[in-house]
Amino acid sequence: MERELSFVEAICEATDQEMGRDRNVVLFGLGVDDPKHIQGTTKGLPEKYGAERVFDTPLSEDAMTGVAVGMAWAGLRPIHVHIRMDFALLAANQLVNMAAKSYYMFGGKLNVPMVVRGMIGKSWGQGPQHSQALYSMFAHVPGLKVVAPTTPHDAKGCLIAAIRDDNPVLYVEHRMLHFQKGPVPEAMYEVAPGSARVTAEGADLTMVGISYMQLECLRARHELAAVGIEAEVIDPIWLAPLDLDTVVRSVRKTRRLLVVDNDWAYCGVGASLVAAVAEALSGEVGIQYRCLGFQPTTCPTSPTLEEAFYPNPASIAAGAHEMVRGDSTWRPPRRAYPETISFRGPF
Amino acid sequence: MERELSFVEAICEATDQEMGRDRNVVLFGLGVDDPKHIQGTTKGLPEKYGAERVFDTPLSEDAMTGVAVGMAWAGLRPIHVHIRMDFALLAANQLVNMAAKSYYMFGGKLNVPMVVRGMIGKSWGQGPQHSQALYSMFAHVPGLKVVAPTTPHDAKGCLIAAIRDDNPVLYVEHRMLHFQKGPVPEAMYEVAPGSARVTAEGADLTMVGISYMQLECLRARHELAAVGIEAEVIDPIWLAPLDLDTVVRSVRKTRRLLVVDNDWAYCGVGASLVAAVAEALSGEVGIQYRCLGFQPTTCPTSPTLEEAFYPNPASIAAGAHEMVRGDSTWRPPRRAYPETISFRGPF
Amino acid sequence: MPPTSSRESRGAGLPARDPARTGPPDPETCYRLLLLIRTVEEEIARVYPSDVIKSPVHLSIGQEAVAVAVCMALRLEDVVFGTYRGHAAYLAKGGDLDRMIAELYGKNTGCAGGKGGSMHLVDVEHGVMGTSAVVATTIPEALGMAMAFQYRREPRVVVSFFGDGATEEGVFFETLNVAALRKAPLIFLCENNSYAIHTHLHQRQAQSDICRKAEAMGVPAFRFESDDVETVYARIAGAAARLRADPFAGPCFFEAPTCRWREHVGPGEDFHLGYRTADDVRRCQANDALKKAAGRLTEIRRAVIEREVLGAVARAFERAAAAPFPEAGTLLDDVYKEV
Amino acid sequence: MPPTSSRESRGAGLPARDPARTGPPDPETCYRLLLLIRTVEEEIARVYPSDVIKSPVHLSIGQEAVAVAVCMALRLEDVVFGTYRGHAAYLAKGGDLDRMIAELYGKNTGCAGGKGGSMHLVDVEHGVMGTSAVVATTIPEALGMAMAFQYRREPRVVVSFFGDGATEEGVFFETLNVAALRKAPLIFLCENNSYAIHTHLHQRQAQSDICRKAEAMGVPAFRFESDDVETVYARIAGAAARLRADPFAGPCFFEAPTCRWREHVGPGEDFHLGYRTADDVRRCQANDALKKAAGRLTEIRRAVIEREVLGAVARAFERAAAAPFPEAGTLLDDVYKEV
Ligand SMILES: Cc1ncc(C[n+]2csc(CCOP(=O)(O)OP(=O)(O)O)c2C)c(N)n1
Ligand SMILES: Cc1ncc(C[n+]2csc(CCOP(=O)(O)OP(=O)(O)O)c2C)c(N)n1
Ligand SMILES: [Mg+2]
Ligand SMILES: [Mg+2]
Repeated sequence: MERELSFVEAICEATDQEMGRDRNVVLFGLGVDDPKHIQGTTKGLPEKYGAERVFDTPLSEDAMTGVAVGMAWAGLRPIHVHIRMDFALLAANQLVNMAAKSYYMFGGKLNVPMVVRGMIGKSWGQGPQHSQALYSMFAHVPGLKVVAPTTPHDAKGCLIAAIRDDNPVLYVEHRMLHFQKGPVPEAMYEVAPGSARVTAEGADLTMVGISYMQLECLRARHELAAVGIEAEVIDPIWLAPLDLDTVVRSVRKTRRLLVVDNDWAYCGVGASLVAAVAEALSGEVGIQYRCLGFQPTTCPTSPTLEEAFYPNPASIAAGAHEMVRGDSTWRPPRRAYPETISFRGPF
Repeated sequence: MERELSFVEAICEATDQEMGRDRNVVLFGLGVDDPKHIQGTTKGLPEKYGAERVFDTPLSEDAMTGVAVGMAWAGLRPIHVHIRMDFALLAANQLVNMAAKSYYMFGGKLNVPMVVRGMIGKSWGQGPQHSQALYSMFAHVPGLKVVAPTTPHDAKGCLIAAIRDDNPVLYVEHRMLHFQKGPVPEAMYEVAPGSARVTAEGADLTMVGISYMQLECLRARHELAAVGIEAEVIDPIWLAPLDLDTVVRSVRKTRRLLVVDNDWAYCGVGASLVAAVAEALSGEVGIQYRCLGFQPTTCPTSPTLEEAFYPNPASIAAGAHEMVRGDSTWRPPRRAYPETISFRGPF
Repeated sequence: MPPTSSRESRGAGLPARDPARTGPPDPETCYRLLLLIRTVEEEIARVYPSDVIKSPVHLSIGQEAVAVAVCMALRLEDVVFGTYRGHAAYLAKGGDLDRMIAELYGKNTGCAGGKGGSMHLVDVEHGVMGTSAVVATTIPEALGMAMAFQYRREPRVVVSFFGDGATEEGVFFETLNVAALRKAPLIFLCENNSYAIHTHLHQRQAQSDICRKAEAMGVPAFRFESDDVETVYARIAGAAARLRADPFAGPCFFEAPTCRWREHVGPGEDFHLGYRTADDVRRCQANDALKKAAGRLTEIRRAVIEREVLGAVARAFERAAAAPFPEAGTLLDDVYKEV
Repeated sequence: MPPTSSRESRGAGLPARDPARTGPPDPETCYRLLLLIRTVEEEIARVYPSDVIKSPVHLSIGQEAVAVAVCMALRLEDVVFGTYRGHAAYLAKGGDLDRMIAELYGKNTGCAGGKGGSMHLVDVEHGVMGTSAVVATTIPEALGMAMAFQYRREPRVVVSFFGDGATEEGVFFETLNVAALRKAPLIFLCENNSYAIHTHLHQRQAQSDICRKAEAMGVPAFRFESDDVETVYARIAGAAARLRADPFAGPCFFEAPTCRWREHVGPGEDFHLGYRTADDVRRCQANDALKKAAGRLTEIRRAVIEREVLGAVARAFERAAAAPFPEAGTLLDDVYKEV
């Protein structure tokens, strides 16, 4: 029997193991040593590694990001935690102008082995400023890497890979994924860039689900299977650099690509994926493309609006159905999913 | 005979006319009242409108962006100038979390009529932190509008439209376009969203050139014409919201789309354009897509590297040629273009 | 500005009394407002477990006095900027009760049409500007509005409320400097409850005299010893009068000690977390401004006000519960303002 | 920290003398460094119009003394962080001359392989960390490195150089607070030349005593009356010794007055712009540290040093001119560090 951990426990274990292995790994951010220990992802670490290695910070995201860069230049491997991705905007200058560029602009002299953990909020009225994904903005910038694991297995493997990476990595956690449980090996292992995963096979269309949308795509796949459509589902895992080949291979087979992004589509990872596949398969006959993402608006707080804001298994399945069968009226039955049921605020 | 102005003069005139028309328009930013008056774009304005309406600021981009939002809530129409787009990163939190969202998150109660002028540097070793375009990062965010005029005519019309817009607008100026001259009507006029322009007609492929790449595409078109290829060139002008129809119409005709972005391609406006057209023309037979942009790295300072970093008329023409003729070896003759010759640092 | 010691310059430029407005605050209004806020928030806490409010709430139970004292010294046309912990300032400034509760319920009768929730309250007609969930983000907005009033020579005062945690963010310092440079008609008001979430001020600020920081930026500062309504009211009324009289009088900074009785976010208490004790809070509760205000009224007047307030609150919750949710079809309304 | 007046606490915690290192700075080294920097920058200015340097240059002609005095008090293993106006700190700390000039020429023998240019100098072996073009951006990096040294108990000191303009950016305040909280072995060094581009400090800062701001953040601060090399050297040597002795001794802040003789960016003078007069600068020139340092040496020693420096500079420019440009094919090297 494989051991099961939650996504949260997987993050905590990866951090613990890496801190145990490498004294250069330090962990800080608002609330990391707090009684709520960042949803449990830092549980036990302050006690185990002490206040020099695990520490809370003032409300100073900009400076603390520069601090992480400076530590990384000195050979440490800092992990900087933002309980909301939205706050990373305060650090945009340091991330984009310093962290992303330093290895290149200093001619390979100063690299930046740092990890920025950013959490995407959803549900329970997280609202405009506590729900953003923003990873597309950072994936845009050469020099930064971006990873968005979707299973506890990858949560651990990607975090270990990110910590060991000699470059700045934005590690994207979706709060709704925090609840997931799954098999996680006890040993240390890396899930490195270049490892997009086919999470379900199928011949009728390719669905790429990013971050939490991976889960929603797998659910949509069930609905589609019920009406005889076989969707292939791919989890890109790393968003920068992107493993394009796995997707191109699949689309060459299925002739249909539906990317479901967990971010706004415009100038997003999802749209870039569509563009890159369209370019790679340029001139091929009759391939269908579609990209879903957040609706092009600020995330509203009210539940009725919030529900309409996000792609969901039903809207994904309907979109896929239309691509395969040309029928835009079909909808799967309504269902509620466990984490949306069990999840209660405030957070 | 139509009157000619430079791009810089067109910006200055638009600002002057709008300030003359509407007492709510105020102008600030580092150096706006400086003896170099932001390349001339603010020349004469401090004297004419006084220090309450035209003022320099401390080095505090974050706060000054919030100040602009607050002024806009109060009914003023601030213009905030960044001599480098790169510095807008310091204002990312205010732009994305406040300016973009306030109209929506306050239920339509507080709109934000403000303009942020950001300049893209190029050439003369602007280097890593003085050459970024970054408009794709902001175009990603619903609630912000983004415009990147390429002619003196549009520089004036778009700035007037941006100032009169009731929403936050990022007005993108490319430093190499500052040198261009062209016909500019004296009267006030708006070049509003939805007005992508076909700048040259052709049947063989569609080239969309964004910001300075519009100029480079027109040059590439000459090279292509010399070998019998007729490129249609489109200037999208507004990047958010984007006028997709004009592009789709053209690609439906030419069956080939080459977008040349003045930004990194990944998660950029250019890639999104390709994706949107591929989606709109889904399933149509044999359309070719391609997106060029900055090379996926930090902009280097050394001239030999800098030259390789940007798409240029030769590389654009070569790319287009390959799409039309399938021949990837052809290159147009080498030429130097006026603004790269006449331009000398430092800036 | 001549260099003066931190102590000496405290309060410099702030007249102690404004002849027009420094009488004691009207005890009935004061009690009504304190009671209103307390009742509303206790009702929020009561209904919260039933999930009718599907959004994070940051209660200011225990912190009402500062908002009430400050807002009583303001006029309708004056403006306040608050934070995600903004219920008290919203109500004290006269924000519409029904629309606030409807907003928390996510209903389309809410002050932001349900799009904002508890953290993004707004009531422009009553001078409550939109509140924000990202700490310190409305501080420069407040300055922008003050500069607009100054520019138009409108005798209106802006108050920027924020917590002690906000005074660690860079934008706080940037804004103070610009406010002082532009001599903007702005009152900075730091509600110092000693904590940012669960971390004490002393663990976050090496030099934790916040007034000293304000003064170093060129903004005269004054620290209240307590959140006593009369004292706070008198000072703020004086400062507001000064700013109304001269739009170039320049900003001032006040720090008021206060105490959050409940958990950082959510309806409960949080003594089990161990970062502070129940006794810490009990000491504050002994000085409850609401109780003191009640003591200043006759039993009869108190009963009248209580009936009135309780009725209004009950009605607001009922109306909010009964109101419709926004239609999904309105999702894309108000992304942009177009004519 | 007990509240003390701004004046009283200035310099608190900073011993005036370090027995080991506060002797007068070696006059030959001092002259050599000052002359080297001056000569290099004058040569840059001379060749600039010929376009061999295709990149913005921010000269520190006139400002050399502070960098020299500070860096003479440092050891090889100590580290400095500078700005786009970073030639002086780079050379004073011992950064490689040939690689610096090659960098300005955009050659692949440059310290950043031509990828950085004048604004992004780096020489890790000599403790010159990468400089940055965005004002104030290396201030927190300096703190991060100091925290790393502290964590590893390495007796190394970090100096963060920045201009007066940088002290307006929010990150400056955030960094000072965290440095003080963490008691990091870090020296903040503000080179106050009174201007940010063409705007005077007094137009930018309402309260323009920068030391007072540092102290308000909890960092003891000291303002030098002049950029006199011996005074600056002695103080910095003392502070550095203290930080080496105890990695938890805590940061300190110094402000040194200085004067930029040339235009903000580029090789020329800028009196025609009208924001300051030639007389303003001439007054500074009368106190030129280079001249004073020359006066401390015999004519013979001076001549030897001059020959040496001029030769080294000439060779550096020749080598830079002769070196190859990077191949276009290396454009995508070093975007990521991969094993
Ligand atoms: C920029 C930013 N960083 C972090 C957070 C997370 N956060 C929410 S409230 C809070 C504490 C703020 O404390 P304070 O300003 O004292 O206000 P209080 O909650 O005590 O009223 C923090 C850190 C945030 N919302 N915004
Ligand atoms: C964040 C940021 N804003 C604006 C600029 C434009 N800029 C370049 S140098 C400079 C002045 C900085 O003054 P100071 O810190 O005193 O340094 P000095 O140039 O006097 O050495 C400004 C405003 C910039 N580079 N970075
Ligand atoms: Mg607090
Ligand atoms: Mg300066």
